[in-house]
Amino acid sequence: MQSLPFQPEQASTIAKSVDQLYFFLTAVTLFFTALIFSIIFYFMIRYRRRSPDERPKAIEGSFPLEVLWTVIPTLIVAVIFVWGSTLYFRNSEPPRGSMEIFVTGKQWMWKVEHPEGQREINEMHVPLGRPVKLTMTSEDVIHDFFVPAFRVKKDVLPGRYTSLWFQATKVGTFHLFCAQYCGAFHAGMIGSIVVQEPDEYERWLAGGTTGESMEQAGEKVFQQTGCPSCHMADGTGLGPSLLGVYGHPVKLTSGETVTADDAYLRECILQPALRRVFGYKPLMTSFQGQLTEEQLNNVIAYIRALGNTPPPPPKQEVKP
Amino acid sequence: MTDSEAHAQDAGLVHQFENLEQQQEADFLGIWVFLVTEIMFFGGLFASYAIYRWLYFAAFEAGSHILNAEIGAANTMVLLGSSLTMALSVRSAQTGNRRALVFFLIATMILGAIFLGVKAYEYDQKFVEHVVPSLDWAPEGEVLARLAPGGLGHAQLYFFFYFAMTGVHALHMIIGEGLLLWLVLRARKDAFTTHYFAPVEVVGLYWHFVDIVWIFLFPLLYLIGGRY
Amino acid sequence: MSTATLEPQPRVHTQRNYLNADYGWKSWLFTVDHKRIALLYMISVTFFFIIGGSFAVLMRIHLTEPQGALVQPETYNKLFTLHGVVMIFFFLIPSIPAVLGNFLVPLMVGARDLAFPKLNLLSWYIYITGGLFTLYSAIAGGVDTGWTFYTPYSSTYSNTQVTAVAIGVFITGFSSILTGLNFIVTIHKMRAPGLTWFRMPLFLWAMYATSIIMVLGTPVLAITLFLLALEHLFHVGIFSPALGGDPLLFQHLFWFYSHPAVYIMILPAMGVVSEIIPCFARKRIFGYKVICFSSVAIAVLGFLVWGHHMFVTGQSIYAGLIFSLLSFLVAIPSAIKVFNWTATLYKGSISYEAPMLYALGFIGLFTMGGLTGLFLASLATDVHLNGTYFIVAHFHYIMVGGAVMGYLGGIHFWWPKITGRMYPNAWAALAAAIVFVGFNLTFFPQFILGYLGMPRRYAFYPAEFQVLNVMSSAGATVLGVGYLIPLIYLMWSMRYGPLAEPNPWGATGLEWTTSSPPPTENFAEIPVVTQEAYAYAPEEAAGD
Amino acid sequence: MSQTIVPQKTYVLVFLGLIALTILTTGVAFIDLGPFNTVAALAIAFAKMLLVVLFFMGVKYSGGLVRIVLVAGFFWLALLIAFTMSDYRTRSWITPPAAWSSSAPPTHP
Repeated sequence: MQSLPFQPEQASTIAKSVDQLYFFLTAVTLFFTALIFSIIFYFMIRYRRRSPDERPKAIEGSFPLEVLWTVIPTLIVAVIFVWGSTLYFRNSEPPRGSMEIFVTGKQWMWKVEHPEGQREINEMHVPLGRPVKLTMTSEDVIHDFFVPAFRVKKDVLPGRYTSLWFQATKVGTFHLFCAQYCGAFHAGMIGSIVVQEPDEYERWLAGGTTGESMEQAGEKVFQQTGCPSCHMADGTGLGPSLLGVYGHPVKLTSGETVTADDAYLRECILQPALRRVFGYKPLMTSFQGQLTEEQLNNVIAYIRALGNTPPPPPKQEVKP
Repeated sequence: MTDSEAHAQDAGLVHQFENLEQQQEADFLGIWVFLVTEIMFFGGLFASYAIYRWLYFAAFEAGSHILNAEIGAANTMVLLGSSLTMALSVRSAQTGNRRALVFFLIATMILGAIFLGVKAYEYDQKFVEHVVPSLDWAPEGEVLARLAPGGLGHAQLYFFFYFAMTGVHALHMIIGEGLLLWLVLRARKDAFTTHYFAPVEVVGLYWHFVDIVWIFLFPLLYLIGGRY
Repeated sequence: MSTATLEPQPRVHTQRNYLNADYGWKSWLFTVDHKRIALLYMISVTFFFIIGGSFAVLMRIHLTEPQGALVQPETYNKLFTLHGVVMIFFFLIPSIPAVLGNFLVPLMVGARDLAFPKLNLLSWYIYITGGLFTLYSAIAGGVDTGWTFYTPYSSTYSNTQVTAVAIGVFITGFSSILTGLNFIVTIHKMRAPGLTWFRMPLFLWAMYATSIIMVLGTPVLAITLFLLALEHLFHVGIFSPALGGDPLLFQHLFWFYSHPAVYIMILPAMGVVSEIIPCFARKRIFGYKVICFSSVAIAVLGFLVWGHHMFVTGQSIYAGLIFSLLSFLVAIPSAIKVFNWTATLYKGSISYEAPMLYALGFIGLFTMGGLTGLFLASLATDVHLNGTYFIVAHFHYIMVGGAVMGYLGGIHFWWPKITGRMYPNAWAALAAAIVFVGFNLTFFPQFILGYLGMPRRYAFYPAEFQVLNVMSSAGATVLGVGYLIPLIYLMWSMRYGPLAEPNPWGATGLEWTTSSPPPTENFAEIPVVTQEAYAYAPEEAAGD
Repeated sequence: MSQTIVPQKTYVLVFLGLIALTILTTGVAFIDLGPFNTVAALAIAFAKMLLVVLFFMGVKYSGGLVRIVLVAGFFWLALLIAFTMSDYRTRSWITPPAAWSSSAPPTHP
């Protein structure tokens, strides 16, 4: 569908399908508006008052007509609901193997971090044709990562991770806006998404590296904060070993199991008492306020890297 | 104006009602609709409380163990007593027994005052234990040991709820005391008859409502989880 | 009714009525007469409309240039916040219920006054106190959190007058609670003999449904703003992420009231239109009972849909699914109403005085507004459109296209009854046309801006959006002129307008059976109702 | 407006019932029933509320309209709690059921 004058660029895999629904809705709106306007104009002319003492006959109403204009809107609305929800659910989960980028919103700037170590402000380089998953958090108020050309948007909340994904289908530079009011320079918290050919992206990635990757930075923070004193590699420490943990199910004291994803790891670091690992005493204190968002992201990246080394033999049960 | 002469002889009847019965029915419906707004007003607090209690149960349980359940139970009984005396004062207004009306109204005020006194003592206790959010939040020693596992931040949330909910409830109690005082003054001036006692009934319903809020507040704040 | 000649006739109503029953400021500031309280509300609501409107004009001038033409970004943030707060809490919510509702509910019900007249006056004083707090906050530096007060910006990061505005809106909430309470008790307990529920005018049904929302929703806003003010003052609260609090909980509690609040704003306008269309088509409303039930259905369903404001905030996608489905269902009663109004015109005898023009304009614009709501109820498109100018256009179509047109229609319809004076119909028709054109020119471009992705609440924007913004600003000036004209000729008509008969439009309804303006006690004798509502047809009119 | 005059004995009996229930709820709290502690506490509180509403507030003797108003109040509070809780309870179900997962291959044009 060639781009109409009043249509934002379609630069992501979902853009076209969102626009199809948008045009169906526009068609429904224009149809019913035109229908109502024309009926009213016709009645206004046809039944204008001819003489002052004209007395039209009373019409109570008509049940079949009422049923008609209740059922038809309900059907139309049902179609839109199913269409919109299916589209939304299909795209709510990033496909497996998506590239991971960390985004931190801070009052009036976007800080972007690539796993390989690239750090950018208000700019994000992404390769063409590969799904990209953004894991986002905010250091202060609620922001919102909005790329009109990709038809994606997600609020960025302080205190937790939110994520969105897209897959660029067009090379170029696209607007990035903050779409949740966040203070004085909310309007200035904009940037651009630079979509490059895969090889060009690799060159950019290699060239502009600023030293250590997130994983290495994460390891440094892990050591400095003294995590290994409890989380020993062989699992004999007071805390569970972190080898082979990321992405795998973890048994909790409450009996449930939860997959150790970014959100769970972040929660363990900031609010350890919430969902404690089975078999360990509640000794870990909270690191709330001691690690910046950036250090937190790096530590989690480091734990993720530990995820693919095999875990030590399980520890014998210790009664909490 | 034929209507207005008919109005004159019914004391307390206002002009926009046809008869006293319609007016009392309107007053009765009016207070009940007002109590529904109060249900929704406290409802916002109870809804937030329910969510955070589900999210951070350990911290809420630890926080609730800091409170003294025995004082809470005793205080609840005091408030139930004030509800009894309030109901009896409405009944004595119905039966036109002015002396009993004044007696029971004053009894209700005294019991209410006792409740507020105990509440003030409990608040003071919180300052002693340094668990007052933002004003004096520095739990230490045995209290800290008990709160720490659940997360200090969440414990502060619990105590914020404790002060917000019991504070708004106490505010409603104070307004209730003021209304009761106004009733006592009017009762002594013989303003109520067996036909016209709507104000007593309206304040009674308001007082019972504030008691019901406490009936839910006490177990939800004081008795979380097993206190073994 | 031929257009009245314009030369002033200095005649004055001689017989006793609520206006000439008493004079002096005490007779106004201590009145318990619902009609005088309605006029107090009309003056104060118009005052706030002018303030809110001037903020809007400043914003539109500022947005004519991409980098902002008039003010600093911080000031722009304060402008849109106060425009939102003043327009919503001090004009849209009170306008029809407190002005037209207060004046007409006792008259339509056939009573001498509302159930609790003193409470009604207290409600006005509470409204004024809340207004003073908000004006104080505007003068003492303004507030820049947006009318939605989202935490943690409002509770922790904004150092503007958040507490003052929170207290102001907290207090004003009780004014609409008391109005709602008054209407519910009056409609239940004080109906005239013979006036059964299904003989009541639809305006009363709309007031009843609106009062249900006011009574059940406003207290939750009160407690939310109370908690916000606490958190702003003590830097500790249940919404602060530092303690593990969830900023989304504030949004849940805020929208639990604020979405039903948009039905508080639109239901009364629907009630007004349901009165005007049958009168000027001189025909019974089509599907009376269906419209009654759809009013109540909107009031009830309105409480189940607030999650559609939070589709992109990280709310659970399953809760989003439920809220999306329910948001679609709440659109059905509104659609039914539009079809019923249109069907009322069928085989009618339509005349085109000003109230009818406003009512027809309402139907057209409300249809546009309602249908664009479907874009925002469906999950996939809301992701793209949330937080953009599409949202701004949608709710202005409902609020300005719907509620304000409904309010102006109501004012023009009952003006003879309220003031006992007629107004120049030619000027009124011209004003209605200007408002209609100016409105569309202002807000239609914003739909396109929203689709292109221009976020809302931006003090400066990328240059490619300038053309549409300039169009919108041009429309805003036309709309501003359109609103000034009624102010002038209505004020003129208060003194020089030709005297109005008790029933200038030949409408049905108990308020038209008493004199214009009505006596203080409304009716000499409490009327007895024997006919159905809107009995315009010959055989019914003959009163067999 | 409840015309019927309730005998004093009934009021005192209701009061004693309330006291007993208060003692019961405090006592039950000292037994560790796990999740049922909350259920028991709420059930007892609801029973106490019913006693106060029916007898002290006279809803037992007054008309249907008052009962509808009261039930509507609690129903709306339940709406607020239920819908808000539905968000918090289902927030952790991030991965949609298999049927919904993105069937389209990631690189479709």
